[in-house]
Amino acid sequence: MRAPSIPFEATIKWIKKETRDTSTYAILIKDREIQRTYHFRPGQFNMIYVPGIGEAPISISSAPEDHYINHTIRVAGDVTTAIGRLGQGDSLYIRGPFGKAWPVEEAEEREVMIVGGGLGIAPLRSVIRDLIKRQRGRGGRSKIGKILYGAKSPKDIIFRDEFPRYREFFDIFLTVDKADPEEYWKGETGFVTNLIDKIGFDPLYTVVFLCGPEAMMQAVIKEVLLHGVPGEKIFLSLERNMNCGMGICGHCMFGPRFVCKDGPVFRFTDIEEFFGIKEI
Amino acid sequence: MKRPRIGVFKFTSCDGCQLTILNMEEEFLELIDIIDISYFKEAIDRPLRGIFDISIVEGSITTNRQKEEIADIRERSRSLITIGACATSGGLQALRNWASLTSYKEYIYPAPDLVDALSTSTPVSDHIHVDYELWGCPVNREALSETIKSFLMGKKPTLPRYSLCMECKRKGIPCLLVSSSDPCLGPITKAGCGAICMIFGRACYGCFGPKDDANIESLMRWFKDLGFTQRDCIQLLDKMNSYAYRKVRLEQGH
Amino acid sequence: MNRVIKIDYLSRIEGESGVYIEIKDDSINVEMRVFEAPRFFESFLKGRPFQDAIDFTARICGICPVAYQMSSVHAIERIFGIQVDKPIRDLRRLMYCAEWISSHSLNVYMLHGPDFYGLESAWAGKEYLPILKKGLSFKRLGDEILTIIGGRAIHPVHIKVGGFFRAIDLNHLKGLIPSLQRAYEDSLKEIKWVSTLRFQRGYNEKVYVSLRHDEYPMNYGSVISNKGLNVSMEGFLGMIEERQMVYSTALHSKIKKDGDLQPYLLGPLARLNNNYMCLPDEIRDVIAASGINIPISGMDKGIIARVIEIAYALYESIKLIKGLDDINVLSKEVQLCSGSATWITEAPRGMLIHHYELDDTGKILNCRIIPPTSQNLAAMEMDIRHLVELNKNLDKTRLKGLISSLIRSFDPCISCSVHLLN
Amino acid sequence: MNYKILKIRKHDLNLFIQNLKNSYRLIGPAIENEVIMLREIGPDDLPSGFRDSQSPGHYRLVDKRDDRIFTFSNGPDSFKRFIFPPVNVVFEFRKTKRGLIIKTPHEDRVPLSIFGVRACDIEAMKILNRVFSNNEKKAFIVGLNCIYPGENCFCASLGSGPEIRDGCDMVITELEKHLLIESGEEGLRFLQGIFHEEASKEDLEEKKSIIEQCRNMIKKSITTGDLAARIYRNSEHPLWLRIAERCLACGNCTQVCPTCFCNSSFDLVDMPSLKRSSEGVSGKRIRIWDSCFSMNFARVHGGNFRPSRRARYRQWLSHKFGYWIDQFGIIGCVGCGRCITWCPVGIDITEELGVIR
Ligand SMILES: Cc1cc2nc3c(=O)[nH]c(=O)nc-3n(C[C@H](O)[C@H](O)[C@H](O)COP(=O)(O)OP(=O)(O)OC[C@H]3O[C@@H](n4cnc5c(N)ncnc54)[C@H](O)[C@@H]3O)c2cc1C
Ligand code: SF4
Ligand code: SF4
Ligand code: SF4
Repeated sequence: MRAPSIPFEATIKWIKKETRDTSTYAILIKDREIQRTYHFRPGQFNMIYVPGIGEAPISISSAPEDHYINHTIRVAGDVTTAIGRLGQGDSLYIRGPFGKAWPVEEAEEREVMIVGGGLGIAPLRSVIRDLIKRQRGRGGRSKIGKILYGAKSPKDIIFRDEFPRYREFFDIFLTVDKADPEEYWKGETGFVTNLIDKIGFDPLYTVVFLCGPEAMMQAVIKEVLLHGVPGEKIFLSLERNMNCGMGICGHCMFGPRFVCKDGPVFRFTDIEEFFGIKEI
Repeated sequence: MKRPRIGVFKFTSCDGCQLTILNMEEEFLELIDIIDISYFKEAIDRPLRGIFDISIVEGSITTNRQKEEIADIRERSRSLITIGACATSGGLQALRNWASLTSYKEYIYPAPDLVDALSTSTPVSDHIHVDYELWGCPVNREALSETIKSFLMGKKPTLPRYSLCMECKRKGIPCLLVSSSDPCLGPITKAGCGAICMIFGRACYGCFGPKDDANIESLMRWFKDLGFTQRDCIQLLDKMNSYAYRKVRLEQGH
Repeated sequence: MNRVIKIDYLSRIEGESGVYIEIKDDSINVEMRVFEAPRFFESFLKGRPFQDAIDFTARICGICPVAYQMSSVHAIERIFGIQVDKPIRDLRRLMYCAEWISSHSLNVYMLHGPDFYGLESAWAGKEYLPILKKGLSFKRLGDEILTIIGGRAIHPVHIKVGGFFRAIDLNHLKGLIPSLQRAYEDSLKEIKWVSTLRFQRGYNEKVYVSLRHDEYPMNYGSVISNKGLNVSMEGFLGMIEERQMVYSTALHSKIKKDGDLQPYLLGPLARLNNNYMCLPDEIRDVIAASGINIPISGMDKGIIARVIEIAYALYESIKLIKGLDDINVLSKEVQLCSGSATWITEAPRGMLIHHYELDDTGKILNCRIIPPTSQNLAAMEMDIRHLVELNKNLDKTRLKGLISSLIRSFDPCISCSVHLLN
Repeated sequence: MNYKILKIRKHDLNLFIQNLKNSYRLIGPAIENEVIMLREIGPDDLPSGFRDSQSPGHYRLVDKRDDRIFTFSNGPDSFKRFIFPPVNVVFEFRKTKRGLIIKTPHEDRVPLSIFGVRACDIEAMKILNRVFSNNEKKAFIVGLNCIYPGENCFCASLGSGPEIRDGCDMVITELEKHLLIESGEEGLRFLQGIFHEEASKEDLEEKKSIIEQCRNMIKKSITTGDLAARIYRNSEHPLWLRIAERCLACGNCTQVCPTCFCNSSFDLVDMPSLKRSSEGVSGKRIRIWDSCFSMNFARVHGGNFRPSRRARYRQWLSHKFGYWIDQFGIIGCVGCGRCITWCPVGIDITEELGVIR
């Protein structure tokens, strides 16, 4: 049996540069036995370990059915920079999967509104692809829902080339905080929150999956609540400092919740009490 | 692969911190295999030349000449690390900042005008950008090794910024402040020395400088309740890191 | 024909200094230019509690902090009339042994040694590597003893007026005996090694000043010289005069004699020459067998004395550690009183003079510190002059090399010298 | 559990301790630097007859020369140090051509016994086992019923003391003339060679009254009813700011607390392994006790979730008395009073909690 505190090896199969500082890594677990028993659900994350440098929690951005596990990683500090130095064929070490997943069942009963901000789209991509696979599996052709995605500028849009492929099942709305003068941008500008007013949806028949910077999530929640989406139908993925991934180091506490094991995906009403509290 | 070029520089100091590099002993022998120590006046007879991947700076800035030199070293350095209380907080000699220098000079030198000394002793970071500050008077050997290794690997060193009490408790030492009312600076001082004073039953005297978010006022209030005077309190803080402790108090509005 | 030889920044010595030499037809002018910035230590101490003297003055020098702690603690104990017990005396002597080992092996193996092999640093040549390793192995032992007794090798934290803060880990110390024993045996071989090095010609008759005691001097004794001086510590302080030089941040001191000022030399050479008879027979035998004549004469032979002192310090450490037994009370009660006192101890580089004046609350009213290097500067200049005289015709580069090497042989500690106290 | 209730003569305690020591690495209370610490002990190391005087931020040990043995109460140390050590090697790693080789350290297999564990600490041990989902029995525990409480104790409010109910292998109660020993099967063998007899009804009565007496001497208390709700409702109470002015965020309270479990992990790399570029890197992954009071504890790349002392103190107290219940179904405090005594500026949580209504 593998202990949850011991990382195991995965090989980088390909790397796709998404933006200036963000790339997607497709990895394959090396050990056959672990490969066979490793199962994750959209929304879960791995602790990625670079020996000698350290660990970082990174969401899985692929769907369970995808051939490789994907991680979409932005170069931020020590660990992510070290990952950035790796190439195809190099090894990464991972522990996982950890955490609670997006409640896909909820999305299947309703129309899903997927709202991502910045890198927050990474864990959402997993659920987007999963939902599409499920819909296809059922032979369904109808739309599953909407994707609202806000990035800083057109250059910062992650998975930009993939969105057209998702259009078959999703209405897709992209917006950027600011369009670059150098780049031709015919889409929206402004924050994602602005989109919510424009798209038209049935609040009582919608479930919201949300991930992005905390301020953005607060704004979006306020907005969709105003539109009448019930709090129980809003799910969001939180970010906190993480060390162990198993709820025994104390770093990721958000009120009484361990973001690593009770989250990162939470039902809004389960954490509402703490959500607005500064420095919780 | 070319070995990274390291430079070791000295300003106003006692040399203890750069000596710590040589004191790494076995690890030092390993180190010289990995890096190229290109400048280290105390150990190599070689002129200052070229660019450094990592510069390690000891000592505080106390003369006009040094101000120019440190600027030059910054220009030549990809990363610049300061080591020790002198370089990170002006050192013991910063005590002159709170007195008039002329009097100090006269006290020691019969002809004070001959001495080129700024009226202050200041940390290197007051003059140039510093990539990493390693605290301590002197720096801890393991911490120095961890810092050098980290820079070689391209990561930030994993060194504590929390209180010395944490290290003291991990080592299982009973608290001196609580059990004997010794005025220990541990609660406001960075961990990193190995709690060596407490092991010997001695109250911390602040070699490692203020920890993150040091609540100096509260501790001083407590000391006063224990019977220490205002003057005692000031003298407790005014040692190797007077500059840093004073700065924190100033920032906190005291 | 005038010639100027200038070394802007001397390498492989502690601190920042250079030399400036002007060779004229009829005279040679030598200036040891110390440009290390002064630090004004004596002034900071005014008005501070006496314990601060121990912690503050240690910061004058990272290479010989124990020396500062020893001179200050003894001076202050003298004011309070404290006589410490044998275990404390022994532990302090042990700390001194450790510091001699560390400081001397730094000079011998990393700073001065490479000169004899024409190397720019101790790790520049393959053939030197084993020598360096040997040196580091000595140094590590010195550092380890200090770490056990004082918490760390540089600026140890354990010494206080009256003794030590708390009992030390005796088992830990005793555990070092086997490695010390091995190192001691090695160090005897090193005496042979050092006697085979090639030294410079020439010799300058000098006044060697050191402490003398019934044991090889460290913390106690009276001040003697090879020229018949024999005075108390206080008496000696009254005999020297410190002068400021235009070209240096270090003060120079000389002995006042018959209205004249006389340079004198402190340190291992002086100590050894003055106290040879205090060495144990087994070391003396090795010295004799290595063909080393005592008194050692020659300008740049400090390294020989240092190697011998490493051996002695290892020998003495073993003896002291073996003699330490269950030591519980490690401190004497302090009774505050006002007064003043001078104390001198033998720092690795020679006699370190401290003088304090306290008020009746234990606050420091005045203090004076005279480090060995500033006492040696005059003698150094004298020897450099002599060296240049003998080698006037060499080309600049070679001459500079000889001068640097000579200076290293004095193992100057510039941080200290800047009146360090400055 | 199949308990036997016996009594032994007081002067035979030495033999009993020696018996334990023959089978275990025996940890127990001993005086070190004028404080009662937990250390490896032998028969003569118990601080018999000593009493401690404790108040917020203050501790002194006095030799009362009391005839009784267990007159002292808890010092700063707890079993936590021995069961969840402060510094721990998670694994050693070495990168080779064939991949990363990870070695987990062998556990210290010398069996451990902790002597003199009080009721509060036994509860704390259960709590920590729940936190770490630890089912392994890590030590043979000899419990000790308190005859005096410490002056900062408030175990009675939390129902965790002063009487030990379960959770240990043996329990000792010091009676006037004897030591009462309650033991399961496993413990009986340590009474071998020691004169012991069945406890009488009177002995049991005496035990009861001694513990009652102790209970009555407890000075401090907290109200636990709806405590969690009170804390949740008061996240913006001015109290937090007031405490923050005093709190040093030094972390002492969390280090001496027998249930605080926050920790951090990091890699230490061996110097020589850097030579062979990152290919051959080797080192250790270390886990150490940390604290929610550390400034960087909740730092992430873009910022810090709890930069203020106010928030960090609130986090600690809210976790201990509120969140803990949500997380583990039980309050995280056992009322041992250590955080009060060992707070260098004497912050008294029983007082502060009283303010939150
Ligand atoms: C559940 C979850 C999912 C995430 N998914 C992704 C993803 O898919 N892609 C992506 O690029 N990033 C993701 N992040 C953020 C990513 O973990 C951080 O950017 C990363 O930890 C930064 O580490 P670093 O060593 O490069 O940065 P540094 O700034 O060098 O180090 C940051 C330090 O902060 C601490 N830390 C711990 N947890 C975090 C954290 N969550 N964020 C930042 N610092 C932390 C550690 O002590 C670490 O050493 C996710 C975070 C969480 C919590
Ligand atoms: S910080 Fe302390 S040890 Fe380092 S150089 Fe300065 S005085 Fe010396
Ligand atoms: S002895 Fe000093 S460092 Fe240790 S816990 Fe007490 S106050 Fe903190
Ligand atoms: S409450 Fe006391 S012990 Fe705890 S962090 Fe604050 S000052 Fe330190």
